[in-house]
Amino acid sequence: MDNFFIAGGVILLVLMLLTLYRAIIGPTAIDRLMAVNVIGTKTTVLLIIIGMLFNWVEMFVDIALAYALLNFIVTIATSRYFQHHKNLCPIGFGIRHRKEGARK
Amino acid sequence: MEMLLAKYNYWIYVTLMMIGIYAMIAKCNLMKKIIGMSIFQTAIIVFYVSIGAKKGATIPIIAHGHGVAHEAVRVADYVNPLPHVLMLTAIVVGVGTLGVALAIAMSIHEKYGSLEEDEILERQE
Amino acid sequence: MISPEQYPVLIVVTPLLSAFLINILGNMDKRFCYPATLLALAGSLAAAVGTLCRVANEGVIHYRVGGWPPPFGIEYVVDHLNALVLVVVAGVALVAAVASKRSVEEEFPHKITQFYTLFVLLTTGLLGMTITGDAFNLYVLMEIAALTNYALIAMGGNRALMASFNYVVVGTIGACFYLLGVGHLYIMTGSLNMADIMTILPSLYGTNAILVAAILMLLGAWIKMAFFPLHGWLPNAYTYAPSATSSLVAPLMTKVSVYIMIRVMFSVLGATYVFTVLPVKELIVWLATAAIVGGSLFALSQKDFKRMLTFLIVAEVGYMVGGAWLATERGITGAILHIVNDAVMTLCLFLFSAIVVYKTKGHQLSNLEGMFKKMPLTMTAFAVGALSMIGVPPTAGFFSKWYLILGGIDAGQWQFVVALLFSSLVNAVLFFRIFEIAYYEPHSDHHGHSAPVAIDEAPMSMLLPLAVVAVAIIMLGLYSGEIVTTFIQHAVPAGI
Amino acid sequence: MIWQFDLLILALGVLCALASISLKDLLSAAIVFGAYSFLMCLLWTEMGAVDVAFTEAAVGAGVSTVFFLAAVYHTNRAVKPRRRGRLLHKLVGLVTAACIGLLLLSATADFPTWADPNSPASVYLSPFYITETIPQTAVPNIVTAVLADFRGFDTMFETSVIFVAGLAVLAILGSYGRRQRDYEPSPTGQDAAHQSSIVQTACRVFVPFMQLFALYVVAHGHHSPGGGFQGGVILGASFILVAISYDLRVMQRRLRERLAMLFAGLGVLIYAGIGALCLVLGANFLDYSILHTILPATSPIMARSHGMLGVEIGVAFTVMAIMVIIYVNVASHGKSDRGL
Repeated sequence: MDNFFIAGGVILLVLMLLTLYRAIIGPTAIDRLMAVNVIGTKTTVLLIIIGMLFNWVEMFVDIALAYALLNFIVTIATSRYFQHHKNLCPIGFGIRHRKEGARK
Repeated sequence: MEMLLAKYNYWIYVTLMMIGIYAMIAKCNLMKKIIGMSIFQTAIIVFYVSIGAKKGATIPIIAHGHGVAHEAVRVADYVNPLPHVLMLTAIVVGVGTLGVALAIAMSIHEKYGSLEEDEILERQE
Repeated sequence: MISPEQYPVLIVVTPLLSAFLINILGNMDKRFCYPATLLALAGSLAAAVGTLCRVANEGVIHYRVGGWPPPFGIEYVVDHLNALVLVVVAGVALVAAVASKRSVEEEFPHKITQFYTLFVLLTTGLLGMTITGDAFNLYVLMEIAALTNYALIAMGGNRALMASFNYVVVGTIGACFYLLGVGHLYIMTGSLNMADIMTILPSLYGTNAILVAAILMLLGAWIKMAFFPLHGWLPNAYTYAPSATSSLVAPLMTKVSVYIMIRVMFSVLGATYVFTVLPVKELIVWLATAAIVGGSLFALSQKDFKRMLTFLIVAEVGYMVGGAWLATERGITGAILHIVNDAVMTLCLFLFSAIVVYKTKGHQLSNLEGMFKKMPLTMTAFAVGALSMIGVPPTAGFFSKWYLILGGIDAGQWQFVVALLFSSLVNAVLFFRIFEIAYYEPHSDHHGHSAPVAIDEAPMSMLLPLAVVAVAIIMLGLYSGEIVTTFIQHAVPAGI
Repeated sequence: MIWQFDLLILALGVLCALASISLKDLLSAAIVFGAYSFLMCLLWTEMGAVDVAFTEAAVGAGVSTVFFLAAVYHTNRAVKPRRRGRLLHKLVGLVTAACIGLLLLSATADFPTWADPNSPASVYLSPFYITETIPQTAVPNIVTAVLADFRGFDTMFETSVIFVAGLAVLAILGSYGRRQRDYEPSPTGQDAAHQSSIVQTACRVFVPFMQLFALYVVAHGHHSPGGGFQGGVILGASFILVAISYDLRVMQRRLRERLAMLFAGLGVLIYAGIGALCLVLGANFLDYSILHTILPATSPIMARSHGMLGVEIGVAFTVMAIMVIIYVNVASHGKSDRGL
């Protein structure tokens, strides 16, 4: 049974890597936000899986619950940010700097 | 594989620490310096928590309750709790420093209209 | 009532508890803050003096916080070294607090409550750093002192903000290096108690990890005390800090960091390790020499009075670090005596600069013109501090410098001796230039006859502390023999 | 410890750290830094440090990223591309980082292997804590026992650090103590009435559960991961959630800044006061066992357990209040009128 959970966890982590690609490269901040939110959800699941591997899941539920409760605060905060500053994707804001002249 | 794993954690903490130090020294933007500072602090936490890890041990909460028979506690069953305690303190200190650093950075921005170190120094003259 | 057994913890707990009370009271009425602060610091000083007397009579005192035995719980250790430093810290803080009233009301009338709460907490942090016998507890208190310090400096506004931000970054690096060093010791020995680590360490002297731990802890302390190549953050931070802040921070922060370095050298790593296993003794004395010369030269080139004093601090740090690393009995005695003397001397100079700022709204050298006529008493007190910085005999500064020079001769480190003499010479030039500006130059009158200047002394709450400090400098000088034989002699590790 | 997870999480963490310091957009950097903190939380859980992980979960997800966002909101979002003259800085940074890195790596050769049960750290002090916790304090969570009792003195100062941080933010940014400024309506008309009603309704339903959970975390810290600090952060985060989903003023009607500061001072006073009470009763500072003389029907061991609960409550008070104070000041740039 442990091997099953380990395999599941490893798969989730590899998927997290793919999500991280979007979080790092993602052209707009919304892409990054979505990606990080997905990472947060995966974290919640992984916490429970780790709990299963320690054979004592009730001690890990609290942490997972805290994530479930708090994870979206950042999302709402970022949405508030965009409500005030309506520029989702200013040009030239990637990890690479293209088109600097196009900025205001 | 075991050889690679034996010190893997320590190598990674050194890497994180180097990233943090580099950001604190080389980055011009004050926010980036603050992010570097946070990474630096987490690197230390990684180091300490790695000290506390113990093979084949479970989390440092002693099994108890109605279903569990009371027997002598075996030391090998529980990871070392002391580094965890120390690092709880370090996380708290980290949040405190973060708040103060952000507050100072915001005052600087209000005063000089910029977060770039060289621009601020230019405007101070 | 509370027995003398409990004095060690009262030194720290009195200001800690009062800080929160001050904050709550201050929110009701600001006028409570100042007397409550004085009361708290006086209580702490009383406990410190009580502890000092006990140490003089009974020797080293151990105190178990929470009642747990040492390697498991946190232990307070008061020996001959830190009993002395504790009294100095509490005393300097009290005097600085007395003098702060006017400048605080002038510079930030809206933030009196926050200022005094942070002030008392900073003192708590410094006292706690001094008294603790636990390596990790020291880190936590270091962070309390550092965070309050950042805030107190940033309250100066304008240029103080950037100085404070740099201090945050550098200070965090310093504290984290110290924490990492403790981590290295912990992973190798499994203990956090200083005395305990020292007993375990000899079997591990050869390992790289202990070497790295030593380097990291010393680096952390050096960053915090602004030792020469790492001093970049200090001049701006102390120059632009509000004057009430700088008269607390400048005398104490660097001195307590020097104390920590000495504590790490002799009570954690052990004198044998530091002086015989580590191959860096000579190098550090050279660095200290560079600090003294560099600090003096920079001080000479300043037009800003307060900034000049900050570079003098850099030079003085060089004195103490060099003295401690001379590895001779008289050198270490000189270094420890200089911690005490320098705290009081620096306090004198910064109290004077607070008066200058209060009276003339600036801290350029030109602000000092005609001071002797306007404030004869203030200038006399300042002159005592200045003479002590130069090292003129009856004052305290002479005696510690004397021990340092003798230590340098004992160790055969002639460059250090020359640097000390050079720095005294530079200090003489600096301070006599100030006397000249303050005495001879007429008050902006170019027609050869100066108008009669009315005596315009500093307010009593600033003048009185300054006078007390000036008297203290002379008393410390007169009684330095007693201080050395009663306390410092026992603090120097045996077998050097 | 589960090495497969360890390896992957650490690798991901390094990626996140690199990305968050190299992104040119500070908002994105802050978001990616949030992901970094998720990964760190996982890492610590996987190594068995559940309390540390819980703290990181509460802090990383609840407050620190929000602080970053609020600070970015009031300053610049863009990192200016460097025109000239940063090469020296980069070089110095690289050289310093490399020196420190090599120094630290050279020390790792002497370390015991990772997770070695016979390392000095595992055999010297920790067995005492593990075996003596139940007999001496009757608290199953060893971390709580060490935190609040064996090394309770550290924790008192840790709480003071938080208090200092809040006070420092107030002193640097705050208008606190001055007359509260008049409420300036937002130029874009974005205030409480213009918020999405979905978000508002969801939060209104949500916040009581969150606070209940926070209280549970504080109270149940003796038996499961959690305690005053984690619970306090979650409580603080619930107020921050109100402030974000409605408006700063709506939140301040529930918890005024003045009241929050009072709570913060009170929390540390509870902690230090319990310590001082032990002193007055004749034991050493923070020696809770003496409390059995005033608590009815307790033995010295249970008195320790109750004493710890008392200090945890104090910690929760302070942390909750200070998190709110830092958020209010950072999000409104010290004006306490409207937030993010």
